[in-house]
Amino acid sequence: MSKSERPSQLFRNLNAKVASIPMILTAMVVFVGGTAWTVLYSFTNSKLLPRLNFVGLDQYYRLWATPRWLISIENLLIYGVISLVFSLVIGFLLAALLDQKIRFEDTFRTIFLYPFALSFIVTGLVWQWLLNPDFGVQGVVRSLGWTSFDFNPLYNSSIVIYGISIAALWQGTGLIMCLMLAGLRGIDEDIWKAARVDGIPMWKTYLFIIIPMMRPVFITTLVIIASGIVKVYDLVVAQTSGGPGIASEVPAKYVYDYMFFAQNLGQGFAASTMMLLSVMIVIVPWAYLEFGGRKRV
Amino acid sequence: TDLEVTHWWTSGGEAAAVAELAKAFDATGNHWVDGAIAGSGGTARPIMISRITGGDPMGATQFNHGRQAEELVQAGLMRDLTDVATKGKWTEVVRPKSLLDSCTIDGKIYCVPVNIHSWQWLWLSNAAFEKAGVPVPKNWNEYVAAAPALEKAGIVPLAVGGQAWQASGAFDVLLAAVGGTDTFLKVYKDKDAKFAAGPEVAKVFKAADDARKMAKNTNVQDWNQATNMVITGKAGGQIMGDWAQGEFQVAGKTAGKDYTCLPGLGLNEVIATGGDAFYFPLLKDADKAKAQEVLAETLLDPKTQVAFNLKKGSLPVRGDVDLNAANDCMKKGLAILAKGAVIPWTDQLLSQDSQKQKEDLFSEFFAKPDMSLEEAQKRFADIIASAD
Amino acid sequence: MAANGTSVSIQDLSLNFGAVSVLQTLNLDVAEGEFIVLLGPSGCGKSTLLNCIAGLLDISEGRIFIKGKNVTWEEPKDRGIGMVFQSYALYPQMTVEKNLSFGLRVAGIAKDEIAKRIARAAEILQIEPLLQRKPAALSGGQRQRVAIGRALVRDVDVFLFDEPLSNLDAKLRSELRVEIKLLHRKLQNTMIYVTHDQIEAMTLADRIAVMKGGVIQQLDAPQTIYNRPVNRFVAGFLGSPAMNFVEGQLETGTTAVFKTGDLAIPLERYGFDGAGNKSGPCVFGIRPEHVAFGEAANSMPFATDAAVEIVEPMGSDTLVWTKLGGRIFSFRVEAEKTLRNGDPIRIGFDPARASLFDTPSGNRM
Amino acid sequence: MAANGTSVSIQDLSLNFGAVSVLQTLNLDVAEGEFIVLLGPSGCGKSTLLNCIAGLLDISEGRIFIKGKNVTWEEPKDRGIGMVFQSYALYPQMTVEKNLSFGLRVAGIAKDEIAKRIARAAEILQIEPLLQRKPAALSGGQRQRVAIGRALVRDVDVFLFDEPLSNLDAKLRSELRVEIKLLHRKLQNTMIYVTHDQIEAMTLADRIAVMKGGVIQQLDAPQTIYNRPVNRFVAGFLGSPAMNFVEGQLETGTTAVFKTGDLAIPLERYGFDGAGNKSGPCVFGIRPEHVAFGEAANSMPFATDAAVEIVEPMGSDTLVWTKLGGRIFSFRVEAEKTLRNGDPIRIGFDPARASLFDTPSGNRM
Amino acid sequence: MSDHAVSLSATSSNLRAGASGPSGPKPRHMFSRRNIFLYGTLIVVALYYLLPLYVMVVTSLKGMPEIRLGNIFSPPLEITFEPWVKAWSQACTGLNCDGLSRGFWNSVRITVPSVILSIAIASVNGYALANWRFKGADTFFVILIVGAFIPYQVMIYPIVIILREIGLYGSLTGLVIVHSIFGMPILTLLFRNYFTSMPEELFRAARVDGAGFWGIYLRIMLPMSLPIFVVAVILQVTGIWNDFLFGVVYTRPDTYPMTVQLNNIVNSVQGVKEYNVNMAATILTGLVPLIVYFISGKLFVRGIAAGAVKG
Ligand SMILES: Nc1ncnc2c1ncn2[C@@H]1O[C@H](COP(=O)(O)OP(=O)(O)OP(=O)(O)O)[C@@H](O)[C@H]1O
Ligand SMILES: Nc1ncnc2c1ncn2[C@@H]1O[C@H](COP(=O)(O)OP(=O)(O)OP(=O)(O)O)[C@@H](O)[C@H]1O
Ligand SMILES: [Mg+2]
Ligand SMILES: [Mg+2]
Repeated sequence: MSKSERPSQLFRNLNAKVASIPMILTAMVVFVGGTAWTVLYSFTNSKLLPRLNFVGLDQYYRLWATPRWLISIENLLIYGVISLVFSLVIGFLLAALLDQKIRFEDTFRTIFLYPFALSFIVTGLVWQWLLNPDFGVQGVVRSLGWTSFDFNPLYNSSIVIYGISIAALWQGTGLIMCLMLAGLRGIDEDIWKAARVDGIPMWKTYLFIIIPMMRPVFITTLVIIASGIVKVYDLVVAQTSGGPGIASEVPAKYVYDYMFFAQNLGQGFAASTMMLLSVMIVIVPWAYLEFGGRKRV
Repeated sequence: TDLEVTHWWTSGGEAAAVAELAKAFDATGNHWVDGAIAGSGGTARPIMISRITGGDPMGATQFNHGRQAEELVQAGLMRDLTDVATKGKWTEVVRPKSLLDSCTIDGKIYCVPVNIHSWQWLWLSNAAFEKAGVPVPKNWNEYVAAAPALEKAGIVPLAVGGQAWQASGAFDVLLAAVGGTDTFLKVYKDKDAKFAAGPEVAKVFKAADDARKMAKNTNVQDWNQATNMVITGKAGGQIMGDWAQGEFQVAGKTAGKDYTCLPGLGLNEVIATGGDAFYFPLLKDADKAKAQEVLAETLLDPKTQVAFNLKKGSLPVRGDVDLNAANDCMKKGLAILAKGAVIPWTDQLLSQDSQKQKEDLFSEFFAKPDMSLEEAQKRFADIIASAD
Repeated sequence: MAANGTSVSIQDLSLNFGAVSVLQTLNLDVAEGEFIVLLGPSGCGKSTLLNCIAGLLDISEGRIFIKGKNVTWEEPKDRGIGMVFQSYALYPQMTVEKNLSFGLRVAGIAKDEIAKRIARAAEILQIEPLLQRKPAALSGGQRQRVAIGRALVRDVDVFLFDEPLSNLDAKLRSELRVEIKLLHRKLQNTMIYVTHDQIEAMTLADRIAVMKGGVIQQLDAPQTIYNRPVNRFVAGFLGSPAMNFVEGQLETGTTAVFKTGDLAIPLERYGFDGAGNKSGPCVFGIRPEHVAFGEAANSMPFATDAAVEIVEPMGSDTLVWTKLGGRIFSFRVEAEKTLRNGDPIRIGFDPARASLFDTPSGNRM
Repeated sequence: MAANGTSVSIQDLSLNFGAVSVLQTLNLDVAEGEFIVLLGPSGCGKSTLLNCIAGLLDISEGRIFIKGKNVTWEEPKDRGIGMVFQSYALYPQMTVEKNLSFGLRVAGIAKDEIAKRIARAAEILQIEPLLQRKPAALSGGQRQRVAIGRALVRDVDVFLFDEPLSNLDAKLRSELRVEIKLLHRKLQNTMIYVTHDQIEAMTLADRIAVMKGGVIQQLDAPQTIYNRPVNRFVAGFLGSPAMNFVEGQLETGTTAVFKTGDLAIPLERYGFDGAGNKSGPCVFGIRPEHVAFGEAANSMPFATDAAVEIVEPMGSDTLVWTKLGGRIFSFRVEAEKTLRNGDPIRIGFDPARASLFDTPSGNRM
Repeated sequence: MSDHAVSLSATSSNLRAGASGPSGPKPRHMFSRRNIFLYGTLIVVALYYLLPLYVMVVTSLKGMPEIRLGNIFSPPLEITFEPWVKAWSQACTGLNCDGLSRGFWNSVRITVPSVILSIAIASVNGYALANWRFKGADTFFVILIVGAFIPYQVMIYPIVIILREIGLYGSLTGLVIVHSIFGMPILTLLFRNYFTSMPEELFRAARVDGAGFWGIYLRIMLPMSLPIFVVAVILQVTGIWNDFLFGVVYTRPDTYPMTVQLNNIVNSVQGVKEYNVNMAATILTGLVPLIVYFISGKLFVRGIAAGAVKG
C-alpha cells in the first residue's frame, strides 16, 4: 500500500493556487487591506498624511452634518435611479428593436455602441458643449427664433443632475444594449414560436416571458451599471465640477475633494467608508448567492 | 542636470511667466523639465502629494505658501533650504517678512516664495460701463448701484466663475474690504465664531448677497473665462486676484484705458500677502540636490523676479528690484505694499480643510439664490468655530 | 374548399433560406383525424415543414389549407393549430396553470371558460396536482404533458408535434408514446408529428411521410413503408437493426436471379414493381427478422451456410451477425438460443419478403 | 493486493458533494479483460463513479486499485486509464492527428514512437484518411472513433466510456455498438462502460452493474439480470417495452398462488428465491415477450381472456396492449398478426418465467 | 409506390377549386407600419447618438470666428485642419507645446503592456476559478467582485503606499500593475463565466491525457477563447486608454498618457476656449478605442453572448 494515506490538501492543485496568487494578493492586499486601512484611518484626524491619531466617530458626525455630503447622497440616488431605469429600459428597447431581424443591424449597433469607447472626460466635454446655453442646443434653438426656449440643464441647480444623466446614458446604454442583445439571442427560439402560436402579442411576450427569462443578463448588467454609478466622478468633473454651487456633487467627488483638496484624509476616508458600507450591504449577500454557491452549469 | 518642476500654471499669462523661470534656470546650465498639470491647484496638488509620499518626488513643486505643505515638511519629505537662504540673505531681501515666515517651520526654511498675490482686486470693463451709460465706478458701493444699468444693457454686472474657490475668494475679499481689516483678522486669524455670527459680518453677507445677484448670469466655469467676459465687455467686472492682470495683458488691453482696477474694492486698500512658493522635496541624487539649490537661487534672482512677475501680473517678493516696466495696476499694488498695508491671506490662516468647507459654502451660496443670509452666516460661523 | 375530410393540405410548397432551398414543391394531404408522422434524418426539413404549416416561417411558394381554408398568409394563432416543441418551450417563470391559460387570457376569453378548459385539459392529461408548480419543478414527462396541454386548451383542429419525445430517456419515451396514442384516440384530432425515431413513427402513425433533403420520399401506412420501401434510402432508414443490403447483379433470363459472389438467389417469388426490370447492378435487401435460421432455414426458398461473427443478446431477443456474399449480415433469433462466435450455422429467407433496388437510382424494382 | 486477474478494484468508495452523498460505500471488482457496463437512470452516479476511477474527482472515502496498484491518490494520467466522453471532448482546434498525439506529446514520448502508435490506432479504427481534419469536419461516428483512438494510443489497461453513443441517432448507435464490441474482442482490454441505454448494456456487457441512487443494485451477466432481476427496480428498468407488473397478494397454502382481482395465478412452477416466502402483498412481473397469445396461450400453465386496447406495430414485431387484473398489460406478437382495437383475445404465460417481488421492499421472492 | 404518391398529390392539387387565393410568401410592404415604426425609431435614436460625434467633427473643422458666430450644428463654411494640427502637435500645456503627440506614444506604451498583463492574469484567474476550484477560491472571487464597486479614489492612497513599499511607484511597471488590479474584477468575471460555459469534459479529457494546469490552459483553453479575449481586449483598451486618474497619479510628466495631455489642453484655457482645438483633441484621443470598436464590434457582441450573460 504505497500511498493509502490522503496526501496533504495544501499541495493538491498547487499550480492552480500558484496561478491564483495575483488574484489572492489583489483581493486580500489591495481590496481587503486597502479597505481595512481606509476604515481604520477614518477614525483618525489625519490631514495631509495618514496619522494614527484616533478621534472616534468625529469624522462621521461631521460628515453627516455636512450639507454637501447630504446633497451628494441625494444626487447619487437620483442619478442611480435614472441611470438604472433608463439604461435598462433604453438598452433593452434598443436591443429588442435590433433583434427584429432588421437590415443594417451592424451599423445601428455600432452607432449605439461607439460612445462607450469614449472616456467620461470626452463625454463630459462634448455634452458640456452641447448643453452650453450660449453655443449649444439652447442657443441654436433660440437663434432659430424661439427666443424663450429654455434648455439649460447644466446651469440650473434643480435639474443639473438630470443634465449629467443625459451624458451618462448616451455613453452607457450601448453596452447595456449589447448585453441585452446577447441575452435575447440566447433565448430558445421555440419560446418565440410557442408565443406566436398562442397568439401572444410581441410586447406581452417580451414583458411576461422574455424579460423574466433574462434574469442572468439583468444581473450582469446590474453589476456593471451599479458599479459605474457608485464610482461616478469624471463625468461630473468634466461637465460641471459639481456646480452650479454644489448642486451636482456626488459622493466619489466628495471623497476625492476632501482627501486631496481639503487635505483632510480622515474626512475623505469616513466618506468612502460610508460608501463602501452601503455598497457592501447590498452587494455582499447578493454576490455570495450569485457567485459563491456551487458551480452552475 | 534635468530637474522636473511641477506646477499648475497653465493659463496664457501664467505659462508665459513660467517660461521666464525656465529660461533663467536653463541659463544656469541645467534643464527645467516642465510638469504642468492643468486644472488649478485642486487637481494638481493630490498628484504632487502622491508623488512625494509615493517616493517618486519631482525636483521642485509649486504650492501656495502657507499651510498646504506643512505636513510634508513635518514628515521630513521636504528639503531644508536654510543654508541656501542664509547664503542668499533671504531674510533681508524678502519683503514683506511674513512671506518667509510662512516658509519657516521650527526655524528652518523650506520654501522659496516667488511672488505676492493679492486677491483684493475689482476688475472693471470700461467698455461695458460706457455701453450701459454709467461712469466707471470708483468703489464697490458705486458698482452695486450701477448694476441695474448694466443689466439693462444686457451685460452681466459681475462675473463669478463656477469653480468653488472663486466664490469663496470673492467673499473673503468682501470681508476684508467691506468689513475692514480688523473684521477680517478677527474672523480668520482669531477664529472668533461669535463675532463671525455677529452684525459686523452680517453686513458683509449683505454685500455678498448683492454680488450674488449681480453674478447670477455668469455661466462660465474657469476664472479666466470670467476674466475674458470682462475683457470682451460681456461682464461689467470681476473680483479676482492680480493674476487676472496677466490675462488683460495677453489680450493686449491697457490698464486705465480699457479696464480699471480697484484694489481692496476701492474701500479698504490692503494687500494680502498670499502667493506661490516652490518647495523642494528631499532627493537622493546629489546632482539633483545641487540643481535644486541653483533653482532656489534662480527663483529669487532679481532679474528673474522682475521678468516673472511682469508676465504673471503679481508682485515680486523682493523690495530691491526695478519695476519701471510695471503697469498701472501693478504700481498701485506696489504702492500699497510700500505703505505696509498688508494682511495675511487665508492660505496662511486656515487649513485646507476649513478652506474647502468655506468654498463649499460660498459656492452653494452663489449658486442658490434662495439661500437665506441668516442660514449662510450661521454656517459660516460654524465653520469658523471648528476651523484650525 | 378542400375535398371533404381533408384537414391539412399543402400544395406546391417551396421554402428557401436565401440561396438554400430546403423544401421543394412539396405536396401533402392530411385527412381529418389522421395521425401523420414526418420521419427523416436530421436536417431533412421536417421542422421546417412543420413551421410552415404553423405559419412560423414565411414560405417561398405554394399554398397551405387547413380545414379547407387558405391560411397561407394567416397568423399562427388564426390557423387553428396547436404546437408542441422539442424543448417544450414552456414559459419558465409561470406556473403550469399560467402556462396553459396565458394564450387564452391574451385572447380575452372569459375567466370561467378558461377555468373550464384548463380543468378539462388537466384531467385528460392527468396534471391536476401540478397546476401550481413551475416548469423547473416538473419531470420531463410532466413538462411534455403541459406542453400538450397548452395546445389542448386552445381547442384547435390540428396538433403539430416537433420531436416532443427526443429529449427524454428511452423508458419515458415509450410510456409517453402510448399516452400520445391514447390521446389521439380520445381527441380524434388531426396530428402531424415530426420525429427521427422510427419506433415512434411506426407505432404512432396512420401514415408516415419519409423525408430526405426536403422531399417526401414515401407517404404510406407504416407497414407498407416497412415492408415495401420505395427506395433504398427508405429501406435503410427504417428498421433497427437495419435491413441487410447485399450488392450484386440482377440477371433476367427465364427467371430472374440475383447474383453476388458465388451466391445466386432465385427471384421468381419476388413481386417486381411494374414491368421494367432489366439486368444490371442492383442491391438486394432483407430485414434481419425475415431471415430464418437453423432447421427453419432449410424450408426457405433460399438457404446457405454461414458462420456466427458476433452475438448481441438484447434481452427479448438476440441479434446475430454473420457474413453473406462478403458483406456483414444480421438476423434475429429468440433470446433462448445460445450461439457462440464462430459457430457454423445455416440461414435462409424467402425472397418474396426482400426488396430489390436499382443501383444507380436506388429505386425499388 | 487485489486477487490475481483483477483489473479494477473499488473498495468502500464513498463520494459526497458537500452534503449530498452521491456514492455510498461502493464495492466493485472488474476482472482483467472484462467488459463491465454501468447501467442506471440519469443522476444515479454512473458518471461520478467513472470519474472517481479516472481520478477526475476526489473521493471522500475508500480505495481504488488498478492492476493491483493503489491509485487512490494518483493523477489521472498515471492510472493507466483512457477515457471516452459522451460529447467526445475532442480538442476542437487540433486536427485528428494532434488530438490523438496530444497526450503523448505532453508525456514527452519520442516522435517516431508517437507516429507508430497513431498509425496503429488509425488502422484499427479506420480513420487514416481523417488524420488531417479537424473535429468539426467529422461526422458523429467518426468523432467517436477519434475519441476512442485517443484512449487507444495511450496504451492503457483500462478503457472508461461515459455514454459514448448517447449523442448519436439510432442507426449510427447500433453500428458503433458493434464496432465497440469488435474492438473489445480485438484488444481484450478491461472496459468500463456507462450508459443508460439497456440495449447497449445487454449487447456489450460481460457483466452489467445496475445502479440506482449511488448504489449497485445488481451485478451480473446480462441474461441473469434480464431474467432474474433482484428487485423491482432492476426488473422495471431493463426491457423495452417494460416488464408488466400486476399488484396483488401472495397466498402460500399448499401451493403458492398469486391473486389479483378475480385472477389466480398458480406459482408451483415459480422458482422462489430462498425459503422465506410468506403470504402478503406482492407484485407479479412478466415480460411482454414471455406472454403467449391465441392458440399458444392455451398450452401455457396460465391463460385468460382479454381484449385488445392498443396495437403498436413496430415493424419487426407488434406490441399489443391489453388489461390484466385491471392494470395495463403488454405483449408482443409477430408483425404479421393483424389485431384491431377491441378484438377479444386469449393470452397466457408460464409463471416459471415470471418474477415476483415483495411489495414493501421490492426484492425478488 | 412512389408513382402513386405523386399522382395522388398531383390530382388533388388540380381538383382543388381554391387554387386561387393567397399563395407564396405573405406580401410584405417595405413601408408597412411595423417597418416605419421600427426603422423610424432606430434612425431617430441613431441620430441622437451620432449628434455629439457630428458636432465634434464639425466643430473641429471650423475656425474660431465661425464658432463664435453661433450655430454648432451648421457645417463648416470653410474647412480648416488647423485645429487638428494644433491639437496634435502645437497645443500648449505650461511650457510644452507639442500637443497630444507625445501623449499618444505614452498611451501606447502604457496600454499595450497593461492590456496584455491584465488579460493574462484575469484569464488565468477565470480559468482557475472555473476549472480548478480550490477551497476559498470563491471567497476571493466575491471580494474581487465587491472590489469592482470601490470608488477608485479611495484606493489611490493605499496603492501609493503599496507601490512605494515595493519600490514601483512612478514607474511604468507600477502603472501596469495598477491597471491590472483594477481590471481584474470584471475581466475575471468574464473569463470565469466563459470557461464555465465550456464543456467540462474537454477539461477532463485533457487531464486524462496528462496535461497539467498550464498545459490545459495554454494548449486547450486559450485556443478556444478567442471571443472572450476580444471582449476583454476591447474593454481593457478602452478602459486603459481612457484612464486619466491613474495615468496622472502614478506616472511622471514624461510618461503622461494622452488623456492627461487632453485634460491639460482642454483645461489650459488661454483667453477664450478654443473649442475647435478641444474637439479635435477629443476626437484624436478617442480615436484608438473607436477604431478598435469599429473593427471588432461584431466579435464584441458574440463574445459578450459567450461570456458575460451566463451570469
Ligand atoms: N434559419 C435558417 N437559415 C438557413 N438554413 C436553415 C435555417 N433553418 C434551418 N435551415 C436549414 O434547413 C435544413 C432543414 O432544417 P430543419 O430544422 O427543418 O431540419 P430537421 O429535419 O428538423 O432536423 P432535426 O431532426 O435535426 O431537427 C437544414 O439543413 C438547416 O441547416
Ligand atoms: N459537482 C457536483 N456537485 C453536486 N452534485 C453533483 C455534482 N456532479 C454531480 N452531482 C450529482 O450527483 C448525482 C450523480 O451524477 P452523475 O453525473 O454521476 O449521474 P449520471 O448517472 O452520470 O447521470 P446521467 O445519466 O444523466 O449522466 C446527480 O444527482 C448529480 O446531481
Ligand atoms: Mg427539427
Ligand atoms: Mg453521466
